[in-house]
Amino acid sequence: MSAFVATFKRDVALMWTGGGALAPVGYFLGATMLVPLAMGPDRALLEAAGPPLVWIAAALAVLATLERLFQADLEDGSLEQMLLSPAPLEMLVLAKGLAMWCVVGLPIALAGAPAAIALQAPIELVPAIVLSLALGMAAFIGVGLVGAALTAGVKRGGVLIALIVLPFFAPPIIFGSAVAVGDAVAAALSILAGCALGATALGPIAAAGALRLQAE
Amino acid sequence: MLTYLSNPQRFMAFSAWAAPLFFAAAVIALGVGLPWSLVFSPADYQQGETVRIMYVHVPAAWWSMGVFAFMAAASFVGLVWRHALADVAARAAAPIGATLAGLCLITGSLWGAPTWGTWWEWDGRMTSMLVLFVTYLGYIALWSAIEDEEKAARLAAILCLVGAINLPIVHFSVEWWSTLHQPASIVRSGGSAIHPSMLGPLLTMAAGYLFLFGALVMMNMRAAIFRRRVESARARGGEA
Amino acid sequence: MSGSGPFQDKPSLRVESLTLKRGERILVRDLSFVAAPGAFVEVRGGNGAGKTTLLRALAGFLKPSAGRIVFDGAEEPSLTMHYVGHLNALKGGASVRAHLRYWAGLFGVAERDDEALSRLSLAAQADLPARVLSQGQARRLALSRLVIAKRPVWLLDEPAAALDAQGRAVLAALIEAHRADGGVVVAAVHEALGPAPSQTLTVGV
Amino acid sequence: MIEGGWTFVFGAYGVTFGGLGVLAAVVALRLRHWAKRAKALQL
Repeated sequence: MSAFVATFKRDVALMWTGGGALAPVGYFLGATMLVPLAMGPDRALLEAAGPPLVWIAAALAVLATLERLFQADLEDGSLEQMLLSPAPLEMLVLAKGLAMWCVVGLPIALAGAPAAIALQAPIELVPAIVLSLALGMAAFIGVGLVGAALTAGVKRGGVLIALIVLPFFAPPIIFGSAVAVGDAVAAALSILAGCALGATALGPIAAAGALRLQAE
Repeated sequence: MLTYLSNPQRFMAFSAWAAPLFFAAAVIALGVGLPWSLVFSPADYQQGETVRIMYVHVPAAWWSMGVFAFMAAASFVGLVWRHALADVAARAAAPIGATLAGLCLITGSLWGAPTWGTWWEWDGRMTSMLVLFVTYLGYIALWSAIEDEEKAARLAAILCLVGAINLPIVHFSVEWWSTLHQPASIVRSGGSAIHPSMLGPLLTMAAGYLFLFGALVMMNMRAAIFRRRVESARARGGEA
Repeated sequence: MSGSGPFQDKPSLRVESLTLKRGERILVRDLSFVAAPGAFVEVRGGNGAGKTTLLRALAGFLKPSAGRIVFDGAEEPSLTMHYVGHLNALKGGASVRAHLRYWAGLFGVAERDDEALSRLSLAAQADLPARVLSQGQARRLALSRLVIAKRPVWLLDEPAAALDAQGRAVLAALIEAHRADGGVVVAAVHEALGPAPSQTLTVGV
Repeated sequence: MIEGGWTFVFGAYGVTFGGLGVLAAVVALRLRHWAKRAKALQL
């Protein structure tokens, strides 16, 4: 079993025993619920402006899960052991990100279907919205790895992570919300895929660099 | 030049006279630029007197991006060659860049109110500037949250470099986004078609901003080096 | 390096005029020593004297401010060593066996949980989550990494912390067997571990 | 052509020069503070 697979399996198992996607998905749906409460139940208004707001809820739900991603490994010494693995730290970070995408990202993307419907998205757009959320989650998690690694040594760094990571959320949210309102769906989806790819490639490199410093 | 100044002692000797000199140059340039832009330059045939806001707004936009580029370069040097003075420089520049970005947003809003009829327009440039401003805030917040200064410098440098990759991406995304959402209904002078009579005051103001940045970043670096000396002297005193 | 035979390449550890700083404070100044195959180096010194810092530098986590750390006969230092620090690197939610399997994967070796369980007498706890282990059991689980992946250089920071007499005997046996195979042990200790050290370094003062 | 608008112009100039002035003052005061303490320690 390679170090990549071992790390992936372990993180999936740990996240699963820690409640899995229950809390993030619950948070996602709860935040979506607040939107019509804030906008008023007017269907026409929701139809016009509601669906892109699933992206705000999704971004918040991811942010909330990032804080402990590396902090726990730093505090309990697991990070030191990761540094002694034959696999480069970048690969192990990627494995952790992938685990998070599977346990948290995908369920949120799937929960995006009922959320988008509740916000009056046209039903034929829902599959595209779910797909865009799945891609967007990969982009969010890719840059989220960097934010989590940079703040791993900071106690109660949740707000700091959010502040650091939010500027990086801008491009996926822009293209994701274009999908949600049905504008240039194909183009937006392919750019979103590019964002996801870029974040997945660069995020682990920057995060691993930060984690090596954290271990000093 | 840069390698020469990379030694802290030499930097201190240089900045001791260079910082006041830059400051004086900034005062002169802004002192000339202020009446020039406010009184002696022509009003715009479309925008009237409000075009004068350009002379404070556009240099702020230019240098808030320029300062970030400076920080990214310093971060790169600090990260690759582990150069302490480069870390100090990057950190010293951040509050100045953040101030410029903030001023750019406020003056942009004050310009938008009479010309576009709104205090805030989500156009490409203002949105990108807002993202830049938030990036500055994140950078400063990360620096102040980490106690170990050496570690803070390295981590902030990583953030700065990643941010430097992000900003052009944000810019292009926002451009794409605004063409999607609003047909180009907003006409805005300042940009490609600029009258030569406006160029003089604009460049003078921009030079003033640049000199001021040079002076302030050196002063901030001097303060940081003095502070480090004080702290290390105390640490030695504490051990004895 | 499979099986329990001696190490083919027998790396030794060489430290040349090493200086380590923590912030502005110098913790280790101009330290040199050589640990040949089979050596057991005891590192002594008061609390905060720099024992941990020295071990972390040997592990490669910390960059020395001067001097060199050389692993002769090893291409990639981080693959030749084990580091057992103050922190046990345990996850409360994962079982003892899950830890052993994860470490085998992390270090890229074949799983040998049963051997590790019996040598560290953790067989009865194999399926318990780590959060219910006693401190001594948790420490033994951390030490089991030494058995799971055969690596020639062991860096141990207070390895006997929280261990009872039986645990100490297990640790002493592990160290003796490792030395007999030609491995190197560097251990920061408060009191003697049992096996007689081949040399003692004192840091701080 | 937009008539008037001087309020906005003065507002923008006021904010800019006020902001830069405050920034410069803070930087200068901080520098003086640390320079003084550094000199005091070296004597």
